[in-house]
Amino acid sequence: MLQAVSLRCSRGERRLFTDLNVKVERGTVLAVVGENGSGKTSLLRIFSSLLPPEQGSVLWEEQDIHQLKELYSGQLTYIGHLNGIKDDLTPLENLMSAMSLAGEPCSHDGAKEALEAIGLKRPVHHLPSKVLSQGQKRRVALARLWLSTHPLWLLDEPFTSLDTAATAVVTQRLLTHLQRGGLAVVVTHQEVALPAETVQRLRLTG
Amino acid sequence: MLQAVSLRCSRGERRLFTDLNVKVERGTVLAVVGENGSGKTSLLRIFSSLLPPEQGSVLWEEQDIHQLKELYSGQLTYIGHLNGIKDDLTPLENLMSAMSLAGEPCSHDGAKEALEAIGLKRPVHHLPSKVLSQGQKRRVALARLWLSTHPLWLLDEPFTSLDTAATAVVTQRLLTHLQRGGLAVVVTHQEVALPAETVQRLRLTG
Amino acid sequence: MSVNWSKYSAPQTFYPLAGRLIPWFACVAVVLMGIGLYMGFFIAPTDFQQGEAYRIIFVHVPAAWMSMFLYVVMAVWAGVGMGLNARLSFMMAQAIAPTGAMFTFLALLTGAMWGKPTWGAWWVWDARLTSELILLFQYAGVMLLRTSIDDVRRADRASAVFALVGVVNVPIIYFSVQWWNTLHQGASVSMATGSKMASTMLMAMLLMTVAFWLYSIAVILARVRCVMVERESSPVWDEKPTAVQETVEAR
Amino acid sequence: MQWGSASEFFAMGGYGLYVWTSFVATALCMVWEVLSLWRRRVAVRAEQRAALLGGIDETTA
Amino acid sequence: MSGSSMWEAVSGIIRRDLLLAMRRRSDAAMSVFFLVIVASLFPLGVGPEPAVLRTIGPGVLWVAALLACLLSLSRVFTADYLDGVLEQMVLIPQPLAVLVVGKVLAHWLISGLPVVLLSPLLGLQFGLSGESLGVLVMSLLLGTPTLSMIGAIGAALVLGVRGSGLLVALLVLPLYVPILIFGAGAVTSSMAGIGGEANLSLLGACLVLSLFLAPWATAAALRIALE
Amino acid sequence: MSGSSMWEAVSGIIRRDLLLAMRRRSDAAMSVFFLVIVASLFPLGVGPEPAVLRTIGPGVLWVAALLACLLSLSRVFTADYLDGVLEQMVLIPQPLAVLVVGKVLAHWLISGLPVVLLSPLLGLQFGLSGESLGVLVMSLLLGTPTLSMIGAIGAALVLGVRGSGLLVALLVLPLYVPILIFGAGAVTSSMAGIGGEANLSLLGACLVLSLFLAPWATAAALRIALE
Ligand code: HEM
Ligand SMILES: Nc1ncnc2c1ncn2[C@@H]1O[C@H](COP(=O)(O)OP(=O)(O)OP(=O)(O)O)[C@@H](O)[C@H]1O
Ligand SMILES: Nc1ncnc2c1ncn2[C@@H]1O[C@H](COP(=O)(O)OP(=O)(O)OP(=O)(O)O)[C@@H](O)[C@H]1O
Ligand SMILES: [Mg+2]
Ligand SMILES: [Mg+2]
Repeated sequence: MLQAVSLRCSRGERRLFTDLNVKVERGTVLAVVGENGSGKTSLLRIFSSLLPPEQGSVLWEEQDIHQLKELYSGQLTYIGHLNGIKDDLTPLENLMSAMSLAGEPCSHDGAKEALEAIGLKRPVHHLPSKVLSQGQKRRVALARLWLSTHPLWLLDEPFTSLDTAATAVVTQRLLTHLQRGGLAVVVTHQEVALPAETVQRLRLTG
Repeated sequence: MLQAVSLRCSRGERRLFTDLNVKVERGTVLAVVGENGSGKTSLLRIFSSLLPPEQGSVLWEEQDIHQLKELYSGQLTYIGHLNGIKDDLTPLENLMSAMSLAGEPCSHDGAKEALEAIGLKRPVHHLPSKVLSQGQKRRVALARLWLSTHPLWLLDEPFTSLDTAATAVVTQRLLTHLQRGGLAVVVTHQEVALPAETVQRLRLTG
Repeated sequence: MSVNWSKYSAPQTFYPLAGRLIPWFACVAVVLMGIGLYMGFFIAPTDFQQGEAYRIIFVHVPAAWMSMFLYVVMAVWAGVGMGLNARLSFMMAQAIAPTGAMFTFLALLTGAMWGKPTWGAWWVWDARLTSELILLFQYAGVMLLRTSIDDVRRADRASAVFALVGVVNVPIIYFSVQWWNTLHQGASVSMATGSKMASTMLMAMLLMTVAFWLYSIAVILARVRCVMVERESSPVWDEKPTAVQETVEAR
Repeated sequence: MQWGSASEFFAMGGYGLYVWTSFVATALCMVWEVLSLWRRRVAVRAEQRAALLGGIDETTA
Repeated sequence: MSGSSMWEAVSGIIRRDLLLAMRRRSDAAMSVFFLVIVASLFPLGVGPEPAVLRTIGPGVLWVAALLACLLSLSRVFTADYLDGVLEQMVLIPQPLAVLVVGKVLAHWLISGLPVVLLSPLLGLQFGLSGESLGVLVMSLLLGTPTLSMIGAIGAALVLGVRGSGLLVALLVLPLYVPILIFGAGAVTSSMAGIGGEANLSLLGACLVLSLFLAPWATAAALRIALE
Repeated sequence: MSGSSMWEAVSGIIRRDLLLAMRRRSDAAMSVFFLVIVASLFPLGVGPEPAVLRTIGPGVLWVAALLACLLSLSRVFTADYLDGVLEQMVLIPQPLAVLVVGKVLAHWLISGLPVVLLSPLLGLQFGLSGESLGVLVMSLLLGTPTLSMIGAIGAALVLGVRGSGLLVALLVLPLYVPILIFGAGAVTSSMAGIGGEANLSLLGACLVLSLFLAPWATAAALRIALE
């Protein structure tokens, strides 16, 4: 269970939110919505421990994440605005090295399956990532979700530049994750096509 | 009028399209759709003259754009995947210098109005662009459309990371442009909310 | 009689033509090399100053000349490629670079071998020597730039631009001996003044030069054939042409 | 003919090391270049066969 | 595409780059700083003998200026390439070569000129005489723009290329060699009392040549990089 | 967070960076090339006198190695920062300092080690004797990892802070100076027949110190950059 306790966040001179309380149970997803610049990404980065909150704290299974440190990192998968893939490596290499760094090494075949699951065909697996199209790069980043066993997913606009087919596939994967007892925080401008009882919406009004 | 005559494009060893013919009249928009990696961006770059086609040619008012050279550049406004804004400059400075380079210098007030039209409030005008959120950056790039007098717009996924309000505003601006006799090529995964008679769809099946 | 050059520059004709020419160039090169070596070792007299060490000249000078000559030829092909957008020209430029680099390396190595007995040092920072080293870097630059770029078309054109820009250095290398007082020998063969060398020495040196030249042609043609095939072949996965099924639904 | 014996020939008036290094290095480089081209050609033709592309016709062996 | 609008575009580029430099004032100071550092590291590495230092002074200063130029130059186009500004620049209704001149000029104003202005001070540290200092400044004034021009070609060629950092050095330094020889040669020969005019006029010739040729090569390289 | 999984993460980083270097096969060659070119520029600027060259040889080689390290290192984190890999690295369930060690080690293997291996050849060109060559190699072997470690701090600081250019130089170079002095000093004193042991052991001490302190500083700087 992920819990935010009276979070406050300011960037520069702008106060983005104060006294934000929210609780995400296992099996549910928190959809963070709001205008551009309202602080959605900032909130997600606070959840990921990349950004320390100005006030308040984030609890994971009742414990402060800043005490858990690496233990908490071992529980989450974060996919941000940036894809975090190396232009010179192939999708396969990118995926495998990302997984092995995250402490969840995967086999060659496993990685191939994940890439295919998200709709990247075989020939593309062996191109350097820099020649891929924008959507293909995003898919490489998202392929990690098929291999991740971490319970907490933090996704920042995962559907950006994906076509409709890929969007559906990712949503489906998200659903499976929830059904297995995982939880997720998703920032998005689109509607997430998940059953209403699993989605909790948080609107930021920066 | 923009016309593509039997265009062919290959990237690396992949043939993206052959013998592509399409004609865009003034007052209409060509919506290019297709899966990720099907060659939409490549087509747009061919239209912009950044990428020379492998075969075939692009005609602007019946003349080959590779003969027109700078004359053609003077007719178009291209907004790609990348925003083309400098992280260290403020939105205002970015917009003004982009316009003056494009040969359409604008006044300080004009730039401010454009930024406000796309929903960037005054305080944001004077922040360095690197602290802006993803959607705000995209808005800065798109603000050029409010100042552009060029007839041809080439937009690559303009709505990426915009919220719904901004999407509506940009669509409205596009409509005004068409009504004034402009034309546009827009790459997008979303539906464009324009009157059906002004939209021509081109689906690439790479 | 007019020759239809464009016919021979078409890859389909050039490929078999090159294949037929290679053995001839190779054979003549071997024969001339044999004669040159025989003259160099058994007929040319001992040098009264340097003793037998001077015999290095029979590889050193041809290698040094070829190193500069090939660079210019490479740049010319690159220029033609840029001007006419001819793929064959780019392939020729690509094929020349390794051989040119090899001769540059050999000129440096044999020069060092010659320098130790005559100057007492493997290396001195003399203008000629340094500029030859620079030439090696230019070859390396052309080749590294090409291997660093994945897209063939882009690699062709980028390395062509660099090769062309680098040509300005070749005259500098050639005239460096005059601009800077140096240890290295100035030109001893020139059209105007004739030669200061024994005629058998000169003869052997020239024979070796022609032999190196023919060798280069043979090797370069062989390499360009490989390059042509490597570029033409496309992997099996893209066998069926992905014709665009274009649905223009104007409503 | 200026060499009394084979050993005299190889000694090169005391400069044998330098002279022969130069010549042998040159020969080695050339041989290596030819061999590597040969290998490349073999690889290329194998690939050509495998791909079964009729684009370029082989006329000379 | 009148001359005046061309000038407007070029001055627009120069103005924007100067503005950016003002924003990152310390980045602009970098090349001067680099020069000072290299020039002071040398006495540390070589030892404090005045005679030796005087001999190597012109060479060290020239090499330092050359490296300073190289380092700052390799970033000129990279930033624009990554944030998409270069794409926009290529699509400006002006010949690209002209814009390249603007870009390089701005770069020289930011990082070349300060180096030229600072050089006499460093020359003093190496014990150069008054006249030699004058020749040093002149040679740098003629030489550094040439270095920027040539460097721009390399910077454009390596855009988006793997391992571009050092590749650009490999590509450009061979072309820098003549400039270095003439530049350091001018100072050395004026120290030897021969006067550096011959070398200075060679430097001038190089500058003119590079002004005419380099922008085209750079423009071609930029177009290739964006394909 | 067992030791073995820590080792796995570190070796994962090293492997990935080596793989990247293999992709840019030219990259490893490049720092070597840079060394060669800079070392060749000096004789061109300074003139071909063998005696002068022998005197400045150790200094030139050390400054060149220092620059090669600084330049290639300053980009180590930048690429990761821009493409978002750094974000991911910070979120790995391992202490960040350990990962930094892996990152720096990989960098040293790719660009430091080749420089060390090549240095004797360049030393020969500057006319160093056999024994001095040995000391040169030893000093570089001890010195270049230290340079990498220190440089990493600077590289990490460049990422976050505005106008960090100057800060890096100010921070890193004072720390580089002792290394340079000990390194070049070792060679010079062995050339003078004094033997370079004292300087070499100082270099060793610097290495140990930097191995213990630099990773923490670098990790802190990285976290700040990502906030
Ligand atoms: C690494 C060292 C050396 C390099 C890089 C080098 C480079 C060159 C080059 C580029 C040329 C052809 C340019 C021309 O013909 O003017 C050449 C020619 C020549 N080199 Fe060297 N050289 C080296 C050492 C030596 C040494 C040690 C000697 C003899 C003492 C020597 C004797 C000659 C001679 C006689 C020619 C022919 C000049 C002529 O007839 O035009 N070289 N060398
Ligand atoms: N130094 C600063 N001074 C003032 N405002 C700042 C500063 N740094 C960041 N901001 C503001 O903080 C906000 C950051 O928001 P964030 O990136 O979290 O937005 P977001 O909700 O993810 O938006 P988007 O939908 O566009 O991605 C922006 O409005 C930005 O303008
Ligand atoms: N060197 C190369 N080798 C093979 N394929 C390549 C190469 N360069 C590009 N491609 C392919 O060309 C296509 C480029 O497509 P493009 O960027 O135009 O796609 P797009 O339709 O804009 O996709 P998206 O919706 O994801 O933005 C991709 O499928 C990419 O994999
Ligand atoms: Mg955001
Ligand atoms: Mg696209």
